[in-house]
Amino acid sequence: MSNVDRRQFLKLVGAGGVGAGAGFMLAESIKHPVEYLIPYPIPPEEFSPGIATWYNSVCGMCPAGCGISVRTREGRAKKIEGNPLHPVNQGRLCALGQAGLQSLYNPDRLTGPMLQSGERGSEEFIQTTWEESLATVAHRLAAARDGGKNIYLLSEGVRGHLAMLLERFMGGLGSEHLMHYDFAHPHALYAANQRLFGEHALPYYDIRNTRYLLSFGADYLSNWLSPVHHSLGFGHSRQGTDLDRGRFVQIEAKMSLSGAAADEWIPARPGSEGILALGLAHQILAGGSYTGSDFDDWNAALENYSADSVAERTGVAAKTIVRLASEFTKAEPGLAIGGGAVDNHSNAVDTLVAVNLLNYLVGNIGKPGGVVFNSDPVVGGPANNRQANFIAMQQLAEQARQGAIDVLIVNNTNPVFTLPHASGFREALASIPMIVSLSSFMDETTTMADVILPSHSYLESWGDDMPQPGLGFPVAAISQPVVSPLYNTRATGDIILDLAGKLGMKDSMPWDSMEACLKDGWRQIYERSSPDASDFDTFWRDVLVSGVWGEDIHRQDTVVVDKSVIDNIDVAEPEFSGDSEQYPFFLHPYMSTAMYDGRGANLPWMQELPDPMTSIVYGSWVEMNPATAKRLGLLDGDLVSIASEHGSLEAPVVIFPAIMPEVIAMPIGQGHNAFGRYARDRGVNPLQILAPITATSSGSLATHATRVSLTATGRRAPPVQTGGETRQLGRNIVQFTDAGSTPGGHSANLNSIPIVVKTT
Amino acid sequence: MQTEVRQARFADVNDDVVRSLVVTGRNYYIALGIAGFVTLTCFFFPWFYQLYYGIGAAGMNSPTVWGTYLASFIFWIGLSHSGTLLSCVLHLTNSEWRKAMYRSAEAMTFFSLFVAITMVMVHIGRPWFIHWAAPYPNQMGLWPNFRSPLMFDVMAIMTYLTGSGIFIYMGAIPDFAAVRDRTTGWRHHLYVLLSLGWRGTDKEWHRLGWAYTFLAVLIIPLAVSVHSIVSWDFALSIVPGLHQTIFAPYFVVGAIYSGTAGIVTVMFVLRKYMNFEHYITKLHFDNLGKLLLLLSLLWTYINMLELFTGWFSGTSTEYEQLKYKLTGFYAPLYWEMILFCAVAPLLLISRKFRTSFVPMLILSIAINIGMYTERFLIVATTLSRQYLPGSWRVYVPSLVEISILVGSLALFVTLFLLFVKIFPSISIYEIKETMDAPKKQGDRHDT
Amino acid sequence: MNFIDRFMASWRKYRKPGYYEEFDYAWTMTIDLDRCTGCGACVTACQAENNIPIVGEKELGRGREMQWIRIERYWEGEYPNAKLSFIPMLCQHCDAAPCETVCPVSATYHNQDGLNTQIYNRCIGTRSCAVYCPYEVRYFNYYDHHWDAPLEQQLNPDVTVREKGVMEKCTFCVQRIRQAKDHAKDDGRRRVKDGEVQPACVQTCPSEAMTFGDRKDANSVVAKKMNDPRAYHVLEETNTLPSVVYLKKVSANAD
Amino acid sequence: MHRRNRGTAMTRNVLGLFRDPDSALAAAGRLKGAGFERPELMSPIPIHGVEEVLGPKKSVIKRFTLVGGLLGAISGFTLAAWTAVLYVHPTGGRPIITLPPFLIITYEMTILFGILATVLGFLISARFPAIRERIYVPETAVDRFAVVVACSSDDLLQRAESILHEAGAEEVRRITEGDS
Amino acid sequence: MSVSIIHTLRVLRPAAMIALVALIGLIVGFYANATFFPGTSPEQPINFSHRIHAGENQIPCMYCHVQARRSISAGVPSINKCMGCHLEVATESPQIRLLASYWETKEPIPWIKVHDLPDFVHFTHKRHIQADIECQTCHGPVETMDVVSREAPVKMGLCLDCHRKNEVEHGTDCWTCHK
Repeated sequence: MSNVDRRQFLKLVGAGGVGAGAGFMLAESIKHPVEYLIPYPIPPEEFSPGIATWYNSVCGMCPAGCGISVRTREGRAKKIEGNPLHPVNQGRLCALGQAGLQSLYNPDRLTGPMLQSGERGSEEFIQTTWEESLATVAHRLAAARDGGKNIYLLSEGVRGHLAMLLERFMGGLGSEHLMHYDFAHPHALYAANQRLFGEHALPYYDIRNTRYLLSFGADYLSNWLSPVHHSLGFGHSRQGTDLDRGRFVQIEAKMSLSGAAADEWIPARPGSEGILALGLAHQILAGGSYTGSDFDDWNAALENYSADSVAERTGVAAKTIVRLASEFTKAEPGLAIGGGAVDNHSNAVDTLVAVNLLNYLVGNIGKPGGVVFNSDPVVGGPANNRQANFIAMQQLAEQARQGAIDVLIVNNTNPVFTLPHASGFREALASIPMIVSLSSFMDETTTMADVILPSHSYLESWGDDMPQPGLGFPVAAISQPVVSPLYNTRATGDIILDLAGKLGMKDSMPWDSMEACLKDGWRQIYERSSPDASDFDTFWRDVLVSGVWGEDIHRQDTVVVDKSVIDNIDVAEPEFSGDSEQYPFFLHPYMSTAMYDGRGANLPWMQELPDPMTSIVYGSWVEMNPATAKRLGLLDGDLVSIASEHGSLEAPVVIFPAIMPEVIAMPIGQGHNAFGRYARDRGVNPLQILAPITATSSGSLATHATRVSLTATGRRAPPVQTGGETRQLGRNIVQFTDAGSTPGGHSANLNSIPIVVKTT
Repeated sequence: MQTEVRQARFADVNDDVVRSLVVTGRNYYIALGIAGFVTLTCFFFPWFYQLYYGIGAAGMNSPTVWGTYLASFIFWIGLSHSGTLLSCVLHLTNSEWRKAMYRSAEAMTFFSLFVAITMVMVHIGRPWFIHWAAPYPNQMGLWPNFRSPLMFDVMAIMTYLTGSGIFIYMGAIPDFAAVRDRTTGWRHHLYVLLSLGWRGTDKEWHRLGWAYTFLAVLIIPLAVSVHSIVSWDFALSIVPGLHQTIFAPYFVVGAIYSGTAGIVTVMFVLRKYMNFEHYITKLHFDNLGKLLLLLSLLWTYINMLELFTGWFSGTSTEYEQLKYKLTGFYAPLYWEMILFCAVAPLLLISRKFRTSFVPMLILSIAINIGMYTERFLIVATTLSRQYLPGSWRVYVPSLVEISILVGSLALFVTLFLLFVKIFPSISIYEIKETMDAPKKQGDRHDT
Repeated sequence: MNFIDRFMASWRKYRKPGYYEEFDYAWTMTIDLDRCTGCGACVTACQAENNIPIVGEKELGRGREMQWIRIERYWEGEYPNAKLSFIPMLCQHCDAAPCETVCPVSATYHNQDGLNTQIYNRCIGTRSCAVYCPYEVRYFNYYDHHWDAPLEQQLNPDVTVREKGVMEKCTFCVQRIRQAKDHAKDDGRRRVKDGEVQPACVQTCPSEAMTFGDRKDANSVVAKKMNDPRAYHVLEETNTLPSVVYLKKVSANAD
Repeated sequence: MHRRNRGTAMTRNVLGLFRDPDSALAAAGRLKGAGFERPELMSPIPIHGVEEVLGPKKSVIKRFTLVGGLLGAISGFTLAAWTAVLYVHPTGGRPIITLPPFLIITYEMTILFGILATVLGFLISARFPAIRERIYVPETAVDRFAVVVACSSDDLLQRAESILHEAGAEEVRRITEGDS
Repeated sequence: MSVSIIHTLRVLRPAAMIALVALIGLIVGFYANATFFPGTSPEQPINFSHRIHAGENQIPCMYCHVQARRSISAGVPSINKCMGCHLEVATESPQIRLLASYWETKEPIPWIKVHDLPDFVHFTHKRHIQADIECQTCHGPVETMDVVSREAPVKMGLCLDCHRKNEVEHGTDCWTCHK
């Protein structure tokens, strides 16, 4: 080292420098990024960092009205769980309800009021302020009201005080045209109940306590009425009691989720379910278990529904009919429900009457495990009177075309997506001078709006709800904001109140916020019920904590069916569009758990939730019977075009073992051409090609009344599937047993697990 | 056979070897350039892309989480298997024909081991934490899990790398000394260091002989254990098609098989392009051919065993596995493998075939293609058909994977090309041993 | 001598097989297939609770799903007698887990609660555990996932976001177990009460098909359910001693 | 080595170059017979039969190998078992100290240490690497065979030279250790 | 002709030295970055001095970091906590003026995290406070610092040693601290 000359020295220095630089950069590259600690200037009480806060509220993802409790950390919603105190879902929640978080934190939410700048449908909007937009709308409304022009309000099916607000608002505008529109609203069921029981309301179907459920097409576990509550009932009836296991029978053309869960799945010719029901009724009468005074009338009315004739009209074997009837009669108690496909044929009302008749004949009306009628909701009045059926929507479209509508206010409902093209609804909207949309997302209907007043997500806004169908006793739930608003949006109620204020309706709507309105309204509940709370404020605080209120009142009434109904009880042959030669297949569009009526499509979790029956994620498909596929020479993943008289679509084939050969099924919900990055331009929407056929005497759209033709395109587009082989190949992965559960007996399968009870 | 070699004189051997080191033609540089370039573009570039993007750059999916990377790993480990192993066996049975070829065979071992280790780096998800798989004291107080077959691998391969590296070096010390005296500049300094001051005294020869023999004795069981352990990475799982007792011998035989084929290829190249015609002769190809034939028969036998047990077990898992292998998505590859590794080698029965160079070259390459396919199938067919049919899924390698496979070949070639310019690629003194030592009386070579 | 004794003692201790008998909890899940409706609520609940990334259509098409609990579906018979049965498949937390032995860096092992752990920050991504797992319930992060803003505001702070190159799987919602223990400690209890802790999937299951608890407590719900004659293990033949117990589906065949 | 032990100021050596191993070996034998201390042979290839002429050599290498192997076995098992106990990670319901896998580790370590020890033994017993200069003639790396014998006095030098000449050395040199 | 390796070693010495120096440089550079650069003792928006508060005025840690006792995170005091005192105390010092300005605008103060654990670590202050662990054990002698810097090496080794020493129940189970 002694003799280091100059060049050598420089080299050394250079080497050292380079080394040091490299080391420095290395350390730099693996360095942890700077993080900040940002405290609230003034923390809200009950807030403390690192500790979760739970808020009880009401789920807004579907009309079932489950209670939720939302976990928040550092002021952000982290997880939605069922509210254990809420009688509808008792702490449980479905996938869609879980995904509510993603409708709150959705990247495609509308962030502020906007004005249409391009022409209709071109999604060209300019941001504006609330003052300006509200002023515009209010001015327009005032003009219309004073000019005696028509103002329409088309809202999603809202209940409770929001419904009341809408009523008063439209009342204040002197308009009769308040319509609630839900695609999934069971109009026919209401009509049927009206006809048979004189009740234009949904009864409570007590699946929990039934021992034998006869479901005519109702997918009660997936999306019919109140799926979570039904699932609870299902589980309990199956294994929850010491009684022998409840038995479930599903009658439908395409196996639904409920069909898979059922013990027995019986395919019946589409639209013939009612006839089957009457056949069963005939058998029940023949069985002689029914001892009502009107026995003879019934006998007379049903004489030509012998098992054989019914068998030949429905395609269900006669002995099966006899067996079902006897099982149903013997069951203690049995319950028959109808919905889904059955609710959507031209003869839906007849069918559902027939189905309800079964309940009537086995005498389970008003009994546990049967059909229990609800008392009127405590607040807001029965909103379902306002539910607009397909005919009403068509009238709206017609009015619009004639220029009879001056202003249309749309509240968070999407008829443009859920109505068939044949209804001409979208085009009709074009001729409405002024469309105002209250929505959180840029859905198809909102793209048609002139003014967008973006509404809060349900997790940001105040509200209340009386679940429909009720549970046989009055229930009311409060929904409260769980996070502070993300964007410059407002709660629907507040927007209405603001407009009301600007239009001088203070006398009918004195409140300056939804919260105030709720407090006022709940005062009634406080007074009518006798809660242990000393004063209203404590009561209110308790309600906010528990999120739900209920009282133990049950209706005790017996139903007597009117003679006229008995005499002309019958099920008309279902009506279908398209002749059977040109359009050989029945189109069976069905709602899936994840997408519901399409509102799930913009939630990534729902897009990635594999469809339980096919394990398909993202996109649409056509399910068909293996035999059909074989006959048409189609394979899984072949792209076919489905054509009806009213349009055509393209979707890949999925071979599905449990569907009738003459039926093809398509899921509803995909095929949006707006509605955010996750939903847009993905899959197809079978509703578009439906024929505008309505169910007689309910006026609802008969979604299952369209015949279609299939033609192979020769292209392939296999859908993305998470599942592989669908057969067990004798590997006993899912194991079966005939024996029911007998508590006390010891399992032979598990001796390999050591169970050591620790005494500490 | 030996006659042509006997004509050469001791001095010529030194001349030839030194020439092979110092005299470098344009072709060499071209070859090196190409190999290096391919290594960069097809190996390092895709690898860095994968490091940045994640293993997702490869085609693996949820049940088939292992892919071509692991297949390549086994392949290279396998290739490494006849070099040193064969050389050890032949050394102990001191068979003369080994001597001309064992140096490059061992080099093959060393480099393919090296490439195999890089394949591990490519394979794992977070290579920047690979050191956690090495036993060293750390502040976390955490040590690797020695119950894991992968840790057997780490230990075995490290031992094997050390062992074969030392073995090839020990054998080369006298040659370093020989070239040391004939070279200048950095080469000279390098060889001075490498030869440790070898003088060729009787004592040194004696010690070297002992040490060399001991190493050979130690390395044979090591080599066998290494590939058994690699096979246990699979066999110790309970995946149908992998969970098999036959796997260890299967892998060892397969390894030696592919390795021997590899040697044939390398021999051909050396002979042709390094002008070692005198030293690498028909004799070597003949013997290697016989060996190949034997191994191919063994290999076929074990394959049939595998099929038989699969079929005989009668369990759904094993049976589906077998059906999939023979008729499923990868079936063409399977039959290609059978053709290359079981059928084609039967040609070796004819001595004429064994002793003709180009056919042997083609066959050896075919065999190695087949053996790679085998390794790929071991991973792909089994993992994509496991216990739960609901999670069956097919795996197709991605572009990145294929390019890295090609790149790893190029990497190997590059390393080998560098080797032949630094290491005497045939053993000078052992070649001399195969010649007649000069006699006391009689014809003297005139200098 | 003393040293010898101590050595022998520890030798015996560490040579004792079946370590799980000494754990203070043995968390167990029972899934009643007769109740399961395949609705998928558990899948989404898990995704919400455990920061499971949104994979996207392209990557799902390449078979890189991440959901820790998936619902497998198996058909029996042909039309018109076709029947479909669902079986939720999640990490079985086996007591003799093949995945544990193979991990070279002990990133997955069996902890005192009888849980099959997965320590993300220790994982080096050899993916061997996924190969060794017969239930296919280990999922690999093939790349860094990201959430479109503001979706990331939903991420659960009690669960880390996994980086590319690490394996992940169901943890029986260990963060909830941790919390329950914490509460127990605050209340001065030695042990967690039965039913005090529920993983997201169990909590949300609409048909109450799943139950969760400690099978060492003989009075717990799971212990009772395990004594049900319908109880069985999936892939019993592999002898992995799972902690997830399935209850056989009752096939009430039409007479 | 004994030559150095003698510790005389300057040892001188005589070196004879032969064309063939046999005569070189014979020459060495004669020198030994003439009472010279053990001559040293240098050759391009190992010469067979050196032991017969110059007396047997015993090698210490095998002891190194043995000791190394044993050491490896012990340390291998200790490494596996000890680290397993240091931070207990129960896996797969197996004991913490699991014999079958640990024996594999032991096996590998045995071989590794065996190899390293063998190399060590080689280096020590053959006195590598050469720090000092040593007598060396490059021809012996090609095709010549050399016999080197150390002589303490001049007459011994002459005798050695004569013996070598008689033995048919084609060249005889005097070399003083230290230069080359 | 020489066989000794000494000569060659002598030739190679300079190169070796260069390599050596470069290596040393590498290490030095690495630690230089980690030691002399912000991240371990960053510049805070308000240079609040723990020495004055905790040291001279003897304010207990829990007075400001209330959460530590009952939450996983110790939390930083909100401004109104600071203002609680500083409406009276030392209102004229420039730093307090700065604080006040935040207070008037109701702006949150962007403190920079000094003791920042990686995302995959689950550390709860609550447990450690209840176990009477001194804050200084992990945070170093904060009460002597004007600018808080990361003194103790908060790494896994530190946690493990303590957990082993105090025989914490399941103290060495990975899932006790990793999430």
